[in-house]
Amino acid sequence: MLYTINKSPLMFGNLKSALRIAPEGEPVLLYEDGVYAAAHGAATEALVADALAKHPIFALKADLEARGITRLIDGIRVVDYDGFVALVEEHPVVPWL
Amino acid sequence: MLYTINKSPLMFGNLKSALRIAPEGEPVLLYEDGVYAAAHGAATEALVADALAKHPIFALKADLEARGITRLIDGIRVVDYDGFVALVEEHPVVPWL
Amino acid sequence: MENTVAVLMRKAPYGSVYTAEGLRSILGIGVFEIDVRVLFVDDGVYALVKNQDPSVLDMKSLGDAFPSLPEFGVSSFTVHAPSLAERGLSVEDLVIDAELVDDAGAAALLASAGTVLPF
Amino acid sequence: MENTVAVLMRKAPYGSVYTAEGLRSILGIGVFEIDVRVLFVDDGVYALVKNQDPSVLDMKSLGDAFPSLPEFGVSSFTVHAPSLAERGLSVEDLVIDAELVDDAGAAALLASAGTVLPF
Amino acid sequence: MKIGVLVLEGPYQHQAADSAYHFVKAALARGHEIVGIFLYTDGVNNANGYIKPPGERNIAERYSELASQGIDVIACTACARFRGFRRDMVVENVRLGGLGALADQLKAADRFVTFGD
Amino acid sequence: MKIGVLVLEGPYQHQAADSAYHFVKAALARGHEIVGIFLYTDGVNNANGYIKPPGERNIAERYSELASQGIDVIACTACARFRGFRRDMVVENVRLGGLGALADQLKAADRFVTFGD
Repeated sequence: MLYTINKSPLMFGNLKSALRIAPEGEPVLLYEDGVYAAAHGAATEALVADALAKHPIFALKADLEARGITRLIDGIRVVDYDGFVALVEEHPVVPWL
Repeated sequence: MLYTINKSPLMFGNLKSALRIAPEGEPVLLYEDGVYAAAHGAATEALVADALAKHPIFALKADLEARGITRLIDGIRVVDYDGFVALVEEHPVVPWL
Repeated sequence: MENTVAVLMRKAPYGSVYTAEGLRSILGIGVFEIDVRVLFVDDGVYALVKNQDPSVLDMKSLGDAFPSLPEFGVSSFTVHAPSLAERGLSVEDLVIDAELVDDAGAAALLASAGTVLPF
Repeated sequence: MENTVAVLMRKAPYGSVYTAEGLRSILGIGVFEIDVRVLFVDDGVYALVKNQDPSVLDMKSLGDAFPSLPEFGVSSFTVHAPSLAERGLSVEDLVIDAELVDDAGAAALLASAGTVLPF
Repeated sequence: MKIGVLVLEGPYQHQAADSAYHFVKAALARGHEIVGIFLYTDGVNNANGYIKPPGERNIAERYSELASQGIDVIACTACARFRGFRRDMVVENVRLGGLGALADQLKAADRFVTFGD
Repeated sequence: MKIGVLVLEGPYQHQAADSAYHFVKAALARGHEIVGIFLYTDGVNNANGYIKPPGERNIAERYSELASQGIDVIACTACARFRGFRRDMVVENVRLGGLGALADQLKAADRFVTFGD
């Protein structure tokens, strides 16, 4: 299953909650305000770095660019909308709204 | 200033963020989903108990009743809408949406 | 397609419409030959708390509605136990008999349904 | 009445309309003899980050708009320093020169304005 | 006291419009003057006269009722355009207005309260 | 693949309607079939044909454009009634429908994606 997160990790518990439930190996997609979790240097970086040891984590390019997020945590994979669709082809979606 | 909180404390950082900034002695009003912070036994009880040492904390009766919250943390003061207005008479409002 | 849908309830009732619409969608799609399994996680467990009374807000009690769902063919209710515990709640506080699951159990339910409708 | 209003920006841009409407309200009320002071707290500081480019989403850059506000008579920009630090950001990352405040400074700004408009 | 109220969310999706209504009723009962209710962003949709909720509270009627008591209830013109909310849809007693009206309410109010998400 | 899409938020207030639109465009470009777009709760407002955003993207036109390409775009009838969204306001090519239509889309889809808040 592809767990999708669209909320900022510093003000919302969505990312933490999804990571608790998503089994090891399942991919996570950050989009909309969720892409702030991909930013290097934020207080949630350790949470995301730990998660990267267990999950492939993707961040949506359009949302990163919109928000001026240029320095990403190592290991985050950037995908465009075409890549978002490719992930959906491979996995049913669990929107963690 | 009356700091008003309308978000559940377990999934949103609003309460924690407001408590960081609200100076000692300033009142806090929990309403809408914010009233879950007044519930006894939740994981955020310690945060609220600490805050009660510094702030008068009020919870809106209509919202408590709607949600079936019957056991409150000691020290929480229940107000109805009339009491909400009375608080606004005494303090300008900082809505921490 | 197996026509199984997991309705994932993660939000608190009354503050927003999602719990009410999740409930309405459970009824609405359940009558159309879809096997609906309802999973309560995070603030979603608050939907099941006893003694909800939003009459003073001129709203209808959502807690009253869940026990009647089996009459409409929906009887799979699962609660994420850690979410319940974090809120100081136990199964005795809930309006229905729900199955408790841990993190892995919640994930397994979502995966077995294949289609997830989040509210 | 002193006609001073603190616009409190606490939400991230683009995911929702609040930052954009906060900005529009700053301009909209600022021209009507209101002394507008803008305070950025929590995810609100993201509104000021450099290099925002939402053109691929067919939206306008909010970051580009803030530096032009002084032309419209609004020049009081204050950033809650702990919010900035938690996001790994410093004043060099921002599109405007903002005054930094701590928790007490943020509270004092809100109290001195007396009227708070939250976005 | 003179109290101004801002509503940032639309009907039924969030509790904001309900909370603002109950707050205003209580404020009136305590003898306060409501200098205005400004419906902003999705809040404009609370003034949609075509709202017909089967068996539930009618939020547009409630704002119309407040306006009929002399409260200036104003829905943001620009927000309305973004949301397809036309002048002919506005519920009785409510009017459209710009941010100048919000500025006037802010200046007139001793207290200003915002309801949103 | 057959993909179904659900939208839970209205235009401009949240990014959901934009994200869903860009996702659907990308899915079509990859050769997928969109079995339907269901506009639910505030999502119905994305199909309001009176939306006239000065100088900005027109979200209703975008959904109308997707519908004109043969995608079944359906706005929830009951939600529309709660929001004052009348049949005569529905943008071209979009229609109102009940939860049975959502059930059909859920059954027809190999993948189902929800965009909301």
